[in-house]
Amino acid sequence: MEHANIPIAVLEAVLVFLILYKIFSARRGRQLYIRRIPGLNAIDEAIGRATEMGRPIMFSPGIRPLDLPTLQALSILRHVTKIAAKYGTRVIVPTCDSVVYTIAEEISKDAYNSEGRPEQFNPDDIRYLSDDQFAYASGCVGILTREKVASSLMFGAFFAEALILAETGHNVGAMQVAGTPSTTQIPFFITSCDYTIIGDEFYAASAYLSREPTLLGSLVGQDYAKAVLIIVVLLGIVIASIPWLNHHYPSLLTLFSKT
Amino acid sequence: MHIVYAWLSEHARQFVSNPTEAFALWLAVGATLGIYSILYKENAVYRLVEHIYIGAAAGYYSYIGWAQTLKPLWWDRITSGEWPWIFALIGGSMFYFIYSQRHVWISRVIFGALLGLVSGAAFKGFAGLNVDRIEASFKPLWGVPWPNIVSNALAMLILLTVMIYFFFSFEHKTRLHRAPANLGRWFLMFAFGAMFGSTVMARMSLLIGRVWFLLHDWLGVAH
Amino acid sequence: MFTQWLVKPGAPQYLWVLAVLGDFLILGGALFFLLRMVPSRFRKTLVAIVTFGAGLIYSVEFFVPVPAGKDGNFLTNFAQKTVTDVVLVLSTFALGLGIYSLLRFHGRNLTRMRPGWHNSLALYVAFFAMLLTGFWSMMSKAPAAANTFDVLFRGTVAAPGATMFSIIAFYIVSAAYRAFRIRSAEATLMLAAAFVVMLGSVPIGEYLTSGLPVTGFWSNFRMENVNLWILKEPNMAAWRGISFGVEIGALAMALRTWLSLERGSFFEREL
Amino acid sequence: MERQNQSRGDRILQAFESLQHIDRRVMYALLAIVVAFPLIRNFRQPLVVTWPVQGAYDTIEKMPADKLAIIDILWDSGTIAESRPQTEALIRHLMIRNKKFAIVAFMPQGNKLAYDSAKAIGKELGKVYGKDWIDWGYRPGGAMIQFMMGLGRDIPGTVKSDIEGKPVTSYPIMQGVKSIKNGDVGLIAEVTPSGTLDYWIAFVYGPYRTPIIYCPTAVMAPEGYNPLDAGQIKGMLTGMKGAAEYESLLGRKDFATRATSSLSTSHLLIIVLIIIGNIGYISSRRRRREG
Repeated sequence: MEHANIPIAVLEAVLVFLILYKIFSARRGRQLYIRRIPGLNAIDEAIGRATEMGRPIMFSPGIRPLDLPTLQALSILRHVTKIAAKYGTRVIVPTCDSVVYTIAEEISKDAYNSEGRPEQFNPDDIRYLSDDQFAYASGCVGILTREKVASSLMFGAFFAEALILAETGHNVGAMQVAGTPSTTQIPFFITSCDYTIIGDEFYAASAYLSREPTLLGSLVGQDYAKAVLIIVVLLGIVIASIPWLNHHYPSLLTLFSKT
Repeated sequence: MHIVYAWLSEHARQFVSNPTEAFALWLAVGATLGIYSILYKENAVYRLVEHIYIGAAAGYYSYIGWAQTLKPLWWDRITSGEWPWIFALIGGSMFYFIYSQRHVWISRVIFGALLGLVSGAAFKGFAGLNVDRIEASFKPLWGVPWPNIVSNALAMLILLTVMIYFFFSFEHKTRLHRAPANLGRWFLMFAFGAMFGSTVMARMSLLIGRVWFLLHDWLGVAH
Repeated sequence: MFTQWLVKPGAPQYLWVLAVLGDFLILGGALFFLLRMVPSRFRKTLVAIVTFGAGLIYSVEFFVPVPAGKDGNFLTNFAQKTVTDVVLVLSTFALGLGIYSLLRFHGRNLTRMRPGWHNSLALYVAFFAMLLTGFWSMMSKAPAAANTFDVLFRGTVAAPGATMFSIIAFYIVSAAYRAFRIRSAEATLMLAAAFVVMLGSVPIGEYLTSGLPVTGFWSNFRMENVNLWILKEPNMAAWRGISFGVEIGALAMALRTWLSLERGSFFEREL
Repeated sequence: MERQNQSRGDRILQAFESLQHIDRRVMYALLAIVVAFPLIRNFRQPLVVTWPVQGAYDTIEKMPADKLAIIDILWDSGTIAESRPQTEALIRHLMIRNKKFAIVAFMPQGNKLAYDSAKAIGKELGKVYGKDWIDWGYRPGGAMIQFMMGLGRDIPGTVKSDIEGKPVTSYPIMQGVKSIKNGDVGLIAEVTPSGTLDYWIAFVYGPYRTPIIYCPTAVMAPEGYNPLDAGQIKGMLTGMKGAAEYESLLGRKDFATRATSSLSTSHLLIIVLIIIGNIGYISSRRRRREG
């Protein structure tokens, strides 16, 4: 798909319209309901556990450079460091990308500043480990085992290294919460973590944690957008099931991919 | 005893005949065993190998960054007269304002540009990823042999219930609401189990490769 | 400017270095001066404009139709070649930030002789060894240079990397043993699927049902076919269901970022 | 008497219960053993040749001896355990049947590894480089599509020189080889861990109907079933297992056969451990209920 054709442009326009419409109506003050996402409530529990035990938290923002999943991970990081800073609990953030590292450092510094404890911010807690996937994993294993981490939070895009992080965390007895848009890694988080945030619950996290109207509105808009996709799929199934239709108009089934 | 002696003398012979290869072999063996030692417990050898690995990877990426990106894409262009590429250096230097207390916002400009590019590409990304998936979901429920109908109907049911599970903005209050979402969750778990099972083979293949390296290249017991 | 007027292609490298530095200082300095004049209340707007403008490049390129008989529209070449290269170059320049942080962290370990300082020393040695042999192998045509680089790469990057990757095999065993219990309906379903797929993907599983015919109705129940059906039908459908949601989440996130509507993370900070 | 029985049953349950807390190090050691053992000592395991592998074998059998096969190498040391045995099995088969082939690689490391493999097998079977086989060398991956399309129209003009830097037209094997369009290529085999099969289908199978054999790693295999169903590829070797089945067709027991035994044993280990864990879990639940 090099360029949009008309059906794709129309579909995306509808999705974009729904999301933006809901964002702006939420900003005007409409109350919105969001269902409970247990894994996200567990984040606070994980911070509390680390505080009680007086041991640090490890937060891994995934191994992608700065892109959408990483940005979302950094939003969650902000939430985590703010609470942790309040209780004086260390959050160690190993990163896999220079740019992500700098933003993580800024977020962390900010969180301590806004809690009025700038002196407690330790720049050594935000670490750039490596751009190499498995060098990063080996470094995280080192942190998990040596720093006696009480809670391990993994949010962002992960690949094969997901299980290395999660099993090591389990072996050192850390409480673990993970969330990722990388569907292939979810089974491994489920088997090794206490709570796993599945699929687009990951993108719902910042709305859920911050209760910011813009984000809540966006989340509701996403629901509408998903409903549109469901309708499209159902229509397609109907068309495919009518032999006469797809015999005479076969292009109906390849409307979107036609160039 | 005899076997160990023969093995040692074989390796000693290799060190004499081809020192570079022999050194490379022992370096790789050391790294392999050092990493595996974490399986028993965290220890000094693992720590050492971990640090060497991270250091070497950083050095390697720095070199590759110059040799494969900056030199061909940037330096060679400037030196062949495409002077506007100088602005790439200026843009790149803006990242470093992150270390300045007063001018940290300048780094925001370049972050903003990168984020803009990432988000602008999302429209294309969405289409590229989803068009085929949407059309692959158009599976007929009529006019095909019955096993296919069963299979297609199941696929449709799974797709719908899974998507319903991910609706956030309505309460799963009544049983009528809850049932599809719960069903969707069950299907999800089944799929996750299948994903887990199908990954095992790939990971085992990697392990076999490493074990073969130790047994064949180093110990010489497997042929 | 210098690079354009004073130094011509083919000039010695050191002249080029000087010219690039000079240009960098003059143009960069001028830009810095201009940016400093931006009053703080306009800074956010400026960042928003830059973000939006950058986002236009790829989105316009995608939506503007391609003229008949051409490979792309007016933006295609610029967006797919130039911009892609610029982003690559920019992020490589940013690599320095990470390397600096890594070396600073371990430098502090070293100078303060914190416990484990010798590991930090090893990291430094490995870093410079890899970096310098890399450049050596680039500059020199001697086979020794390429050999040294190759040996170091295999021993200190490739071997630990492959080993770290393969360690997942061990973790997959312990994770499966611990998690796949018939605790609940959900856990049991997960177990059952994993069980069948694992059995169906190895020769022993295939052997179990090798008595069934290769074609016809009963062939569907051969282990490898059951396995394939699970992966292709129910698994694929569930996977699509998740990915539609994820992709819409990403689209919404992109939209908020592009239009500077995003909240949280580092977007709310005063500039 | 009854009480004694009860306590005995209790003790058994207790023993079973401990099965749900096996130390992970024990499991790791078991895995290392079950993986290493078949590699050292070959043991027989039932191996069923699946139809995609049989299809690949038959395609090579049927290839006319005057045509050239192309083996496309897209792997490097990262997937050597899966990709090399596949490559070697194909090379061996082609050499045994006196069929000519050319290696072309889009990965520098893979190029050297495949070249070494072919040289070793060729030495064993008495095959001559340049007469029975040739290595066209490494091409950057970015130029892959152009290269494929070039092969379609003009092979010597596209390939130009081989791995040793000599013009390909100077070798006897290349005499009379003009282009895929001309029908000089009887087979294309792609060995790869990545999803590049579509290019061959789009640019070579589509216009010229040259048979394709696909050799993916185990993870990538599901991608191959659609084109296999559609007849766009004639056969498929899935990871190590596919290579092992191929070896059995060739009547050999090389690395892949042993490695596949390791695959079986490691999968069985996981299955057994899951069962044991559940036995422990069930007995603890029973004991709790009885208690």
